[in-house]
Amino acid sequence: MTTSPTASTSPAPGGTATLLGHHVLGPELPAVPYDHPFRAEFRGWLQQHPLGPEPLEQDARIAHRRAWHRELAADGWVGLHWPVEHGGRGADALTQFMYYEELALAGAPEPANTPGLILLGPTLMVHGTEELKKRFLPGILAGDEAWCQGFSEPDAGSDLAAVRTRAELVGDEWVVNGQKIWTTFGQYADLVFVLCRTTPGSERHRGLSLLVVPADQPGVTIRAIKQISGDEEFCEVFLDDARAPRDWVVGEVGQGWAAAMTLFQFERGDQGYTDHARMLVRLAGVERRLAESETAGLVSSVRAATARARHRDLWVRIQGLRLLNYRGAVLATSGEGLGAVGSMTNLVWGELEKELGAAVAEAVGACGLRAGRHDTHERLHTRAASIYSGTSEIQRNIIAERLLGLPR
Amino acid sequence: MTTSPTASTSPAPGGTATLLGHHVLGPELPAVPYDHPFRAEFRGWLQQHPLGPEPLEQDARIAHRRAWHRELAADGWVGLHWPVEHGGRGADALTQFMYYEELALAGAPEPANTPGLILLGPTLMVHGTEELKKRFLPGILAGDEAWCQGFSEPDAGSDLAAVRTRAELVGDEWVVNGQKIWTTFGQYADLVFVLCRTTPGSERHRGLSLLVVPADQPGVTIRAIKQISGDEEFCEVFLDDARAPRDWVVGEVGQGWAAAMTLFQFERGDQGYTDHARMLVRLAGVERRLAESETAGLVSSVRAATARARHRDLWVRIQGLRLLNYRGAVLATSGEGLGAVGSMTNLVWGELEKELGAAVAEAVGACGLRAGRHDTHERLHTRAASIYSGTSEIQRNIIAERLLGLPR
Amino acid sequence: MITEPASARDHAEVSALVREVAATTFTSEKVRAAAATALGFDEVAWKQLVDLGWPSLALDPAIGGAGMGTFVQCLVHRELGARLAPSPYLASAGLASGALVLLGDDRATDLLASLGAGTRTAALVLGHGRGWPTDDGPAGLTATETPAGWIVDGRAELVLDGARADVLVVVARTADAWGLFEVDARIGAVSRTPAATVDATRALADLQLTAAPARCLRSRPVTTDEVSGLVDRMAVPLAAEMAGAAVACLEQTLEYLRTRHQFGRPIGSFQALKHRCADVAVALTVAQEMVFAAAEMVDAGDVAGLRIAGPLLLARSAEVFLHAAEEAIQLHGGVGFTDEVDVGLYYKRALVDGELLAPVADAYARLDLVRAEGAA
Amino acid sequence: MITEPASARDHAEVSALVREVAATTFTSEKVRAAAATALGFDEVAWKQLVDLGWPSLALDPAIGGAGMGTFVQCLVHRELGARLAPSPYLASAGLASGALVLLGDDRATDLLASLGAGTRTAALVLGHGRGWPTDDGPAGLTATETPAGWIVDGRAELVLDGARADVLVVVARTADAWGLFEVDARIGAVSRTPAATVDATRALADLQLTAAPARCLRSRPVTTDEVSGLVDRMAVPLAAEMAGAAVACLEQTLEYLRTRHQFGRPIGSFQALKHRCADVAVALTVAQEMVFAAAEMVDAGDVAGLRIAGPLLLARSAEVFLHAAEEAIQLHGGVGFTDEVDVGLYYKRALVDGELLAPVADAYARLDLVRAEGAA
Repeated sequence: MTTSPTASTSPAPGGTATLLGHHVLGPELPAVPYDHPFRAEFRGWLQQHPLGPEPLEQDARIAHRRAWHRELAADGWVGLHWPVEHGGRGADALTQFMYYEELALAGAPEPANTPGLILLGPTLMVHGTEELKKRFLPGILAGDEAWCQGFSEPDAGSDLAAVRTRAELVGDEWVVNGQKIWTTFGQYADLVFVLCRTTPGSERHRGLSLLVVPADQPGVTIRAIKQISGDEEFCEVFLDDARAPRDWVVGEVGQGWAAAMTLFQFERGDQGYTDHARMLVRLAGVERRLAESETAGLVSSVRAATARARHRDLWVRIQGLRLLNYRGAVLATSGEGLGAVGSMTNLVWGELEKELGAAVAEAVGACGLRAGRHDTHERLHTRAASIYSGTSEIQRNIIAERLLGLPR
Repeated sequence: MTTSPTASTSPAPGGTATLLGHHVLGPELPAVPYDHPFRAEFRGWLQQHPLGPEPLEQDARIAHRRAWHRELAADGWVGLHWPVEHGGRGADALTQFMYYEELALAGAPEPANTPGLILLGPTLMVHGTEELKKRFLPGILAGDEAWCQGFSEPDAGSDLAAVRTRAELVGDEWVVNGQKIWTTFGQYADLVFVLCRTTPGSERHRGLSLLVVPADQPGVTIRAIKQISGDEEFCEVFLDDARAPRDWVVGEVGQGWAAAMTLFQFERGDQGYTDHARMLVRLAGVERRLAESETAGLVSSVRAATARARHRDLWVRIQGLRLLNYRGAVLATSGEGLGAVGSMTNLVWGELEKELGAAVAEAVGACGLRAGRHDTHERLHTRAASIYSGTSEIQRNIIAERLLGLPR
Repeated sequence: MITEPASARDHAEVSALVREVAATTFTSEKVRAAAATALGFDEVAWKQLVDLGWPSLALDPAIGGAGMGTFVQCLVHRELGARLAPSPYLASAGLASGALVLLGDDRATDLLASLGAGTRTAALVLGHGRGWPTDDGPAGLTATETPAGWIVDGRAELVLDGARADVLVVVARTADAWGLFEVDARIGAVSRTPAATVDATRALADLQLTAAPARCLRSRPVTTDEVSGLVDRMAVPLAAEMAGAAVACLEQTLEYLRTRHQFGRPIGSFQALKHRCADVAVALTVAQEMVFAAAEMVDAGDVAGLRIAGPLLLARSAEVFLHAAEEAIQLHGGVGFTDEVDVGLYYKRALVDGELLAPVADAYARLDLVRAEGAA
Repeated sequence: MITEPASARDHAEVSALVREVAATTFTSEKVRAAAATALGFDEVAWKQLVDLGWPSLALDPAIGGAGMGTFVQCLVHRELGARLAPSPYLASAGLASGALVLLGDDRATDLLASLGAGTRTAALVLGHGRGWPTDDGPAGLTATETPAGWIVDGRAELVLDGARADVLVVVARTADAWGLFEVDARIGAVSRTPAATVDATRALADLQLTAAPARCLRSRPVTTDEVSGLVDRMAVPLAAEMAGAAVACLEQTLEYLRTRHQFGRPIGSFQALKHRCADVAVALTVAQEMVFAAAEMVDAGDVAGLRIAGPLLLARSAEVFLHAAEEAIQLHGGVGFTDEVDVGLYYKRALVDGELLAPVADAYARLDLVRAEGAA
């Protein structure tokens, strides 16, 4: 088998990590300069905490990410945007922006447990009781309790308000019945946050509640869905008389839609900060690998030229995403929401992600067909990007109707 | 002003014409071989009938085309597909296909009066009375009477069945009132064929008739619409108590929709034969001009390389159109209709035409901005291609619903 | 229904029969099961194709063929492609037999007859690698004449059916040109390593030949132009499989769009999705016409036409198939990227088929070259 | 409403004021009328902009400017672009003044002050032609020092406002580098031929200078790198106009889609059209952010950032503008390609703006070059 370098840019653990230079990110942006003290501080820490290449096998990959989460958390490098009272640093969105850029330049994965860290935690801070905050926030930050999301349902698809899972109060417990789908890494979760109907007979956005349901109980069955990449990143969650304590409701009973909307705001407001940087790092790797492939005769010079034009196009579009993310961070810092710009970043990201995944595999020519390689895997894996966090079609609908005011 | 060759490939009249070689068309197709006797015969005639470059100014351009129509007609080279009894040669669709290819290779325009030759004439043969055929067919063939089409209306747009123009029988005459739009070269026409409502109160496809209305009368006002190219290719036709003889109805009174549908079949079945060849000839010209521009320093080598990749893409897509046209001709020869393939050729043609128009102007760099040039004009002119013969959007609807069976 | 190639109209009956057989022989369940076996194909199904005489459809009746030409055989390729059939058919009846017909002389007749009869299967190994050869380009496989006969040395990667074929039909570089050889695939001099790729329905392998005894299948040397002609010729059945797969992909998507409801309507009634399907349909209608026009050229012996049509249809079929598969995943939404529906299998097949003979960029470069020659 | 650049939020009031003035000063009727005059601009409207102090918005208060920076000036460019304003503003206040600020020394102060005050207008003439200069590339304009002072010779084509400006600000090749010069545009040594193009709202001209007396505006020579930096810098106001025009194009299209009915519905309710508008909106939102990020770089003196941002935003703005205009024509249907609506004017403006400084392909080539330097 012809070998070619695998996708990881991380050095082996032990020594000092090599961090990519800021030029990989593109031109400097005024509010997040490359000589910002925060960057220097975090880079210093990252340099001292090298990490090995990410395994290809999923369980090992998740374990790798959780270990990294704990390593970051041990020195207070997780949940920087969380308020100090909840263990964070109260960092603003611009700091968060730099944080993710530096993580990417170090070739490091994001902290594991993003559903808890990015979504449920901040939502709890807005809508949760003091008891729930005390109970759950520390475990999220430390990486001790993993969370997953129970929103989508099989027959609802992109229509979130068509929730049919129901919960009924029986004594001191909610008894939950229904089925969820597209639950990211459900099989590794300790807790599920479930959007369900608590007012019998209610319709659409009314009568819903956001419950916290422990995953490890007889009433919860989690079945992984095999993807075309071989990964099992998404799960079906079957709730058959699953139990949740009466008080484990995020927000008021019956006001679950409001809590869910808060949560979605966080989804669009945070993950966006990291993706362009990770993409730029990956693209730099692709460009390097293509040159190697051309030298090694794995791709013809014509094919390499075609690929280069495509890489340039990708770079340009990622710069656009970077500016959208940057403006999002600036807006967030001044306390404003993203509005429909969230749908824009989501759309741009999803389409780019697929093309970048394809570019990764194509940079090694026919070798990108061979199973068991990071590049081969990445191409298949990224096919889901324009679907799972709201399809590109839904994002275009939202942009057209909410932002552009076109009639439904 | 920097000069660069203008778009015409035609020699000055007088000597012998230079015809482009068949290789410009792409690979040979079995039923229309390059050594077919018909091609040789027509090429022989074309070689002896050189024609000067087409003028840019519209009136002169139309005069040029009418003269060419008459020159062709004088030797029986117009309306080959018409039956012998009506002055044609009874040629099949494959001969027609070769006819248009050879015309294109000679750099010659199509015969003028296509609305009569391609649309109304053949429709008359199907639906017309003997009297109408005798009255109108000879003038169409000879190019003595020019026709135009009165179908679309201002508020109907792509929805043809929403016709509101009405005609009422008063004595021995139809009195027609209403307004038509997008009438190609209406200002040069002697006769208009008008789809109008002859059954008062009828709706949609019912109660329509196809009338022949003389253009030169007080009740007919034809106003040209200025296009972004400066051309006035389309007109509004105002019918205010316009008169038409009682018998000038194509098909039965009240059966105008059937006649119109027959006419549309001819539109898709014939014009398609010519367009790929003309495009391939234009593209060959673009490729040559780009090389000259690069040598002259009008475009950078990088820009030329980008343009070449685009030209290749266009060539590939025109080959696709050629095959669709070819198959259409084969089907027609065996007496079958095109069905939804007509919408495909129309869609492919319209999109290609725009891009080819842009490529023509861009091949001379910034010179393609200057007014009064064929290339500049062509870019602006072709913007209408994906709109005026049924928008690309309508074609996609038709393909999706009729061919692919997707629900309305 | 999606447009059939108009060119195939005269063969509507054959086409319908082939479709029916393929649809029952290669159901999704059977295809997945067969692809998971060691050799990656369904022996019973293969016997059935042999019994139907499909491997010899295009061959001369003099050697037991049906004499129906490449055009009809491409109807079979199209339907096998549509079902992602894990079968020796493309490698043996399409590529290897095609090579023997095109380049072999009477020494090749026996082998050709046995491939047609299905008593043996073959893989075609192109010594110049993927794409079109050049006079001075590298060659992975070289043939040397020794007192004991010809031997072939070298390495070839990702060869279709390389590990499961009985015979290798090898195009190898000789001292002054190229030669066409038969190598027994089961001997020790041939090391065969199955290459696991994203697409289990195509059985690829890496081959290493070390002084492998070879039988020369044509007395005259093969010129570089002739090897190029072989690549053009090989593009036709491969493209037929890609076109068929692309159509199947769209059909499955249309079926999903017609039946899946969301927001109270079948999602196929949403105009944006309709328009995207229309664009795919147009592209694959054209690609199908290109394939069958080229099949007509093969049957007419029109080598000049194929020089252009070969790279053209290879590139377009690969692009159209990949696009159809990508759109199929996207338009299926959530289930589209799971293994529970088949569209992902088509996507992976598109990736492999797109590399098998030549990648799209190389095919277009070849087209540019040939067109420039024609214009000169 | 279409997203404003988030970066412009702090200047919402200025932005609103500018928009209001532009909308009343440059209505469709006025624009068409002014473009049809001999010099192709509306003198009264220009006086009004001068009275508002817009030509000196970005200039130093020491020479009578408002000191508000290029960022704020780009808000003006954006709105003038949105209205297709036939105005000396881009050439004089954007390009020529920008060149004087960037490359001139105190010799340039008087001229700069008069351009800011609107007592004179200028055109910028780049002696290397379009695109970015190279050390060994051709130069259409050369400057020679004679005992009587500098003279400039040569030819420049399609110069914005070349025929109507009072002064030419010329970058010309000298014996060893480049120089920045002022040439009186009205003298006999300067032959000016208005160049009719597809877009009458931009006044272009071909210039021939024959031993034209010139005043040197900077004592030190100008390096090729500095001329490149000038091109980067010029890209910002031009791109601001393109971005503004693209937004206006989309807004007119949205208005049409909301009000025009067909098949019993507003055509804007058809999903395929919605999705296409969404794609345009995303692209131009990004382009706008690029423009204003670059304007921030100009104000911060970030030359390194502009080396990348300049070609990037020039290419993207041109692509986005052209795409928005093409879609506007298409989505307007029949009226879209007539002169009765304005979208055709935007299309023609897009063609001209896309060539003015550098064509897209050349801008991307420059970007590749600069990125490769950065990675090395």
